Amino acid sequence: MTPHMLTRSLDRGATMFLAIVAACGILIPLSNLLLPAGSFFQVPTYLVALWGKYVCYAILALSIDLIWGYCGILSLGHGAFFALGGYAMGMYLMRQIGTRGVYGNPILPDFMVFLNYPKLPWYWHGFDMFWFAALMVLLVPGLLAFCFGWLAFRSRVTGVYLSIITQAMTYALLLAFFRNDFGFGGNNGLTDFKDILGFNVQAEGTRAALFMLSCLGLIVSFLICRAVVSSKLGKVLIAIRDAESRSRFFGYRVESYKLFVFTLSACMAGVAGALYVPQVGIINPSEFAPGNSIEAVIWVAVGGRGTLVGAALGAVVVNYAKTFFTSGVLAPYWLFMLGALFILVTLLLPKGIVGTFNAWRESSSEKRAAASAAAEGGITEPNMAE
Amino acid sequence: MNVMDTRATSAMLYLDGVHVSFDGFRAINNLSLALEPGEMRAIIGPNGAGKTTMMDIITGKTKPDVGVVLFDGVTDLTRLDETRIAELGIGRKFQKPTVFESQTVQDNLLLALNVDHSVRGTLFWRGSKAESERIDKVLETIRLTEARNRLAGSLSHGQKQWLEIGMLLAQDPKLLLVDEPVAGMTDVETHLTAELLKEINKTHTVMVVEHDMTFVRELGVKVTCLHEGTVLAEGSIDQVSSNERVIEVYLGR
Amino acid sequence: MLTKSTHHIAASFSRRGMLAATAGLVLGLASLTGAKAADDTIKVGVLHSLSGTMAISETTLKDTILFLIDEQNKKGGVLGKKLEAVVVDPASNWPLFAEKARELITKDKVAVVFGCWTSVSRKSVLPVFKELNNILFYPVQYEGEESERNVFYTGAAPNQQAIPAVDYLMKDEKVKRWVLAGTDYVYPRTTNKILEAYLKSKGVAQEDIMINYTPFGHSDWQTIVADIKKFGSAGKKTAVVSTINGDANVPFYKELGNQGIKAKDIPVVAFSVGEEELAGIDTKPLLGHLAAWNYFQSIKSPENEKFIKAWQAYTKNPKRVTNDPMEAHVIGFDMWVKAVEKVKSTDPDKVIDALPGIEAKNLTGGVSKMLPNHHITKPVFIGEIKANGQFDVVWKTPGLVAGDAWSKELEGSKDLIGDWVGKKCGNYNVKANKCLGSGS
Amino acid sequence: MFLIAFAVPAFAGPFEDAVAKFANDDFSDTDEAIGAVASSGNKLAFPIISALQDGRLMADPDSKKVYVTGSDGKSIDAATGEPVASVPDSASAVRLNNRLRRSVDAALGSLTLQSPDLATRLQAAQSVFKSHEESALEPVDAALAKETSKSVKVALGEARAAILLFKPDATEVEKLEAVATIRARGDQEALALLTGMGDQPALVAKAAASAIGSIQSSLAVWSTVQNAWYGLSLGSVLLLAAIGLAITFGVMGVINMAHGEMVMIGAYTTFVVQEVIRTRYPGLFDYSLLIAVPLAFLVAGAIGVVIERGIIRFLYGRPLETLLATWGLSLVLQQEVRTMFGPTNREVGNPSWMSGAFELGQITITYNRLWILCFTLAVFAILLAMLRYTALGLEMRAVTQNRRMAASMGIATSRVDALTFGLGSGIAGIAGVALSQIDNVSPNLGQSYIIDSFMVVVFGGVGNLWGTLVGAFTLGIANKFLEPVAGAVLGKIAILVLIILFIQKRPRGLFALKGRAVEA
Repeated sequence: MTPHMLTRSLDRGATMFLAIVAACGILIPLSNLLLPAGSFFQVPTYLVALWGKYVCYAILALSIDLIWGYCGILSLGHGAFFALGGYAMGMYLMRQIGTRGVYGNPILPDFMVFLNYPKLPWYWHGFDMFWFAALMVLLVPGLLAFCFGWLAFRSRVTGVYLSIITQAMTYALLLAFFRNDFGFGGNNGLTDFKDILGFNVQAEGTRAALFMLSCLGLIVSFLICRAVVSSKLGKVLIAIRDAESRSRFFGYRVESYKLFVFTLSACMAGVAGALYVPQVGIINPSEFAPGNSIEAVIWVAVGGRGTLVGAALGAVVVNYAKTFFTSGVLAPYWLFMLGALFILVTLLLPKGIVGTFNAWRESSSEKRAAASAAAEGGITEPNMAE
Repeated sequence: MNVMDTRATSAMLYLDGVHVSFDGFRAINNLSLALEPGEMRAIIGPNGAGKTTMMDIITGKTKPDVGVVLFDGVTDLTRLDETRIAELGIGRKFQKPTVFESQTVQDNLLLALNVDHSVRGTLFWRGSKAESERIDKVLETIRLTEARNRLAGSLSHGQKQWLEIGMLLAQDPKLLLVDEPVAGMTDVETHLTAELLKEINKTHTVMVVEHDMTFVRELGVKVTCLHEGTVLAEGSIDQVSSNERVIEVYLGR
Repeated sequence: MLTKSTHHIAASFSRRGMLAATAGLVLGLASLTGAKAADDTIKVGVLHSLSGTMAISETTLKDTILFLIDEQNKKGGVLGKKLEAVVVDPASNWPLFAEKARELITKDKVAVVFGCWTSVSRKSVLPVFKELNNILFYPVQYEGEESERNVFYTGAAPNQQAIPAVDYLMKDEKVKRWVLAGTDYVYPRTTNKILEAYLKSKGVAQEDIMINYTPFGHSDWQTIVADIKKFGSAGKKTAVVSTINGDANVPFYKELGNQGIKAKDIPVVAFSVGEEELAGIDTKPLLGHLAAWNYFQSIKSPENEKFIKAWQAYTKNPKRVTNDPMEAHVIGFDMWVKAVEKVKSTDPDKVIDALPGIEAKNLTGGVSKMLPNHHITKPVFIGEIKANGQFDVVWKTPGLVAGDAWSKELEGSKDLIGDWVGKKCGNYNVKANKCLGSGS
Repeated sequence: MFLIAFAVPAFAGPFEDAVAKFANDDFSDTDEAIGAVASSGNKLAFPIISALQDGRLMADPDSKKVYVTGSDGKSIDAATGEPVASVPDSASAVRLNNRLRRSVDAALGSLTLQSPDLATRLQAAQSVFKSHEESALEPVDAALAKETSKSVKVALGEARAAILLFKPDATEVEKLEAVATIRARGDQEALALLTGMGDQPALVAKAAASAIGSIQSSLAVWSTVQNAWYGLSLGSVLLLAAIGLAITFGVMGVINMAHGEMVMIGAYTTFVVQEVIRTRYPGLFDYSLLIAVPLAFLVAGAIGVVIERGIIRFLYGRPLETLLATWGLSLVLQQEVRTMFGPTNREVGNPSWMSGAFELGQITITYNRLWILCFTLAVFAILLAMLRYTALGLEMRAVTQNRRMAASMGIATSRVDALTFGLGSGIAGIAGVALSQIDNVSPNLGQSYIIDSFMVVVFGGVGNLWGTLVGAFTLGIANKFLEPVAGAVLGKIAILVLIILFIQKRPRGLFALKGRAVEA
């Protein structure tokens, strides 16, 4: 098997993936808006919202795969970055409600009125401006990840220890956001949004637009991840994943690499959260629950750790299964299925769906591989020659 | 900051009175030795003599409790971490061959090249003619040109040893620390490895840790025998192997 | 960076394949919508968690609705059609609640939804019900401060539970000093705010009120119980008003019992502890502690005895207990059926308009009425915990209490009323004579 | 017979009228009745009131007749004392509420001050102290005169003092003595009494104030002791939950996310055991836990072995995959229990020797916490001993230190793995038995402990049982000293943040192994 084949096959997958995402991003909203309701090809609004949610999860999965699949950092607290991004967006949406809240208070969100806050807490200022909120969506998760990573990686906290303290981080945030004194609406979180950039969040058009945006977000973050992993930095990341101290002895500052990719992935998670909130219409502390983060990791495992397409695919597959199993006669048993899925995948498909698929097609095309290998020469740098 | 004002010694590597102990157990005990620039030194000694720990100290993986470790006569290595030391030009080959198994042979070498190792540098890296030539040359030297596109993990044990040495060449350090390069090699491979090391020694200072006496003999260089973390004997292979204590603790009768 | 390979690929594999793939995907999506509402049945959505942390409370309510539908169908259904339950599991996951609500309404085309327990789940589905204009019956006592056109609140508002309980303690137990202990979420927060204001209006001094919040599922109560003990030893009669949430109650009461806090020294009156919760505790040490509800299983009334018998038969479990939120569902379900039969249609708009004014027998021998603010009238009972895990009613309101959507005690809401009949507004400010926000 | 009893007209006297009031089923009437009956001096007073206390006083609303049903099932007419054949069906037990229970206690107190049984006398004195009603003064003095037992004398003295404090016409001297007596008692109830007494003559007020001061300061000291104790007991719970993990995770390196569910299974085993005992052999109830412990160990242990054989052994060397698989497993186990036992809490009773509390100085120590602490330490000691001295323990350490070497020395490594994991799970099961005594037994039980357990193990240092011990108690005590200051929620957050920061300083926990072995 040659890297050339490898990247080729990956690239075909990648392009195919991008094409499909793009197509969905266009076709689904169009069919939802243009086709008459009830016609067979018309995608009802609730499915648009639903798939919009999946797409956001896919972005989250990508961000996790970037650090886990390529750098071996298993974060069990990535839900925290997702949620923080979501809260930043949620705060913007809350400020947009203005006088339409039940108490008609122009400044204070409803929960502040009935917990009689005298005035808006300082950290809520600025969120009435979209650009500011958008900035925070990237900044807050990024900053937290940077500080956390700077501490953890510099003091060489690795493997299980890192996973556990990331879990501690998200758990601490969970408790903090539960507190009503914290000023983020406590357990109820932020909800009952009215409009975003002047468009009604519940209007079909807005939903369609949000869905398109999410797809765009997925495409962009996918391209970013591709760019990172297929650069030399990507090779270094894999080197760190496979033999950390070896790469140290070659003079690579492992901690800076980890810090870079960890922060990048946190920002991506934040974006995912920001796209997620207006579509599901609520953000609350349960998003910080360690369980959620673990589940997200499992999407990646199911789809195929170390394959970007796999990560995204896994997110969609698992969540679709969840949607499917949690209604109708199967409802009482869906946890069995979900649990079983996790066990079986780790046991039988350690490479995940896509990973296994790649392995299969590679082995099947071993011969052609060898042939082209002979033809190959020089440093193989996929996608580098432009 | 960690560069001394005057050059304390002419030696490329200079250890003096080094002590290390892991919860009570004294791994290194008042160890002193010096490597002159361009020299190749073979280190022998029974298991637990502290050979690998010594390398850990030189490469900054382990910090000594007390003692001086000078590189190039000026730099105090005990204050630096692995990365910095590697950047200074000390390369290390592990006891158990450690290569990046899931990447191709040439990518392994690519990663080893001593070019810009910063995050930005690697992120915006572009391949260059010079680099690919260096890699081709190393591939020649370690006889892996054919296997350049194979995954390092799929190489044979001996090939991995060579690949790792090749990576050191690509890294092009001033000082090479080579830990048991011929462990598990066939006689032919062993012979070739010896040749390879001699070749390397023409341009680099080398420290080899090895059990295989025939190999050490073949290298034909100054030998240091460690025992219980301290130098037992030093000199030509013949002197050392005829030393009473050495025979007693290591070679056996 | 990808461009080269992209071109190369775009050339390499056929456009058709790609289109086919996506078309297939869209097709797959569309086919998801396949489920059509059968015309011979009326679908009723059941939106209660069957897994996760809330399953402990909500599963019973799911069974209740299934039981009620079963009974109704025995009577021939509604408008000559059989009722058909559509059960989904939002898995104690709040965003999933919204998703499932959407699914029930758009995909399964349900006529009404009975569901939710926590306030956050209600808040999460609220926009969905408004957008898709359907009906939600919410059966749990809650913090109030809400009156939505599409939601009918059959549980107690604060003035139907908290305030009468405090009145009882003041009058009968001569309580002078108060501990307001709750789990840190919106229901306890709001309730305690209301109570604090109420107590002060009754001349209770600030230093005689201690407020304490704990996280969900708090299990180590040693310190807090000791604090309560200390607070209680200031020479004034002290009582604890507990808004502690379900799961944390068992360790709390166990600690109370073990540290020997007897009801006759420091009584605890709880708003979230019913027969279901007590089923998990050895109640002997708790004898005499109180709970305030609108229904107790132990209440002697023909309706109640009939209901309990039928329920235990349905669940094939002679020990199966009943509780207040179940009664709320019983009332709500009955009211919905009556409203539907009144307007001869399940069209949400018609039913929503028909519901206010509808009366339904509650299980405690009274007749509850749906009010214009979408809350109902209920009696309030104070029950003492008995050794057998049941309650002994020691006090009840003379008549039925009308549920206030908006608390008179809170600064923000004292001038607000909900009136969906006259004003067509959920948060009408009587001072300013206008409907606030987007409430209408 | 009944007819006769009915025929005889109860001639109306104050006592009879009072008794009749019981039949009104009105709390305030009942209250008056209690007062009147207690002060009547009638020999029936005690039987009536004690009957009222334990719900044996039956009243017939129609005939307004009241009956005392003896514990032997025989009944008498409360007004006359005439035995009656049977109590009419229309009669029902006279109901009480908390206010009435207090009056009953007060009444019984003054009635039983001279009872032959010492414990009863002591209790009587206590309840008089609580109620300190003036009417009880003479009985107390009378009792004091006769009393021989020292402890009861003290109690009576305190009761007397309490009464005097609130007796308007008591002399200043009496009151000063009283204050002194109460001050000597020095507990929270004493404090309550002193702070509760209304306006007093200057001297008394002054004495009271200083008494209050001294009591408060001594209580303040005690409260730190109390915190320390709470910390220990919380620590023991954490330790108990974490010990099993210290084996599976610490020694084997298996991240077992289903650990919490093992604890839960232990708790449910206890529930089942108690159910069987309740239905079959009620006499054994106090031994239920002793029976449950080994069973829980076996059940959870067996399940552990199955898990290891069925799933984990395929995942050695892939800790993160193990994490995911066991997480899935935990979901399945939770839902399984939910379907088997239902989603609601299950009642697990405290055996008599585990309920209640005793006073140590001025702190309350609850028996269940105390026992759990002892139990935890015992489990820890046994575990340590077996790892050190038994063959299995030796093999375990061998396998975990150098699997290949162990195998080549003829140790059946796979068997050892299974047993080790079984041991860890079994201990988790035992933990479940103990936790069922303080927490609720529900399918979610495990979830609430899993994160804390991991924190403890990581904080203490993986692979070191002593680390787990120290870690658990450190966290427990830290938590309990933070809680009064920061509140429960902030306290927990603070602890988590501290752990995160601590891991930066000591990336391998408190007691990390050093040397090449670890770093390689």
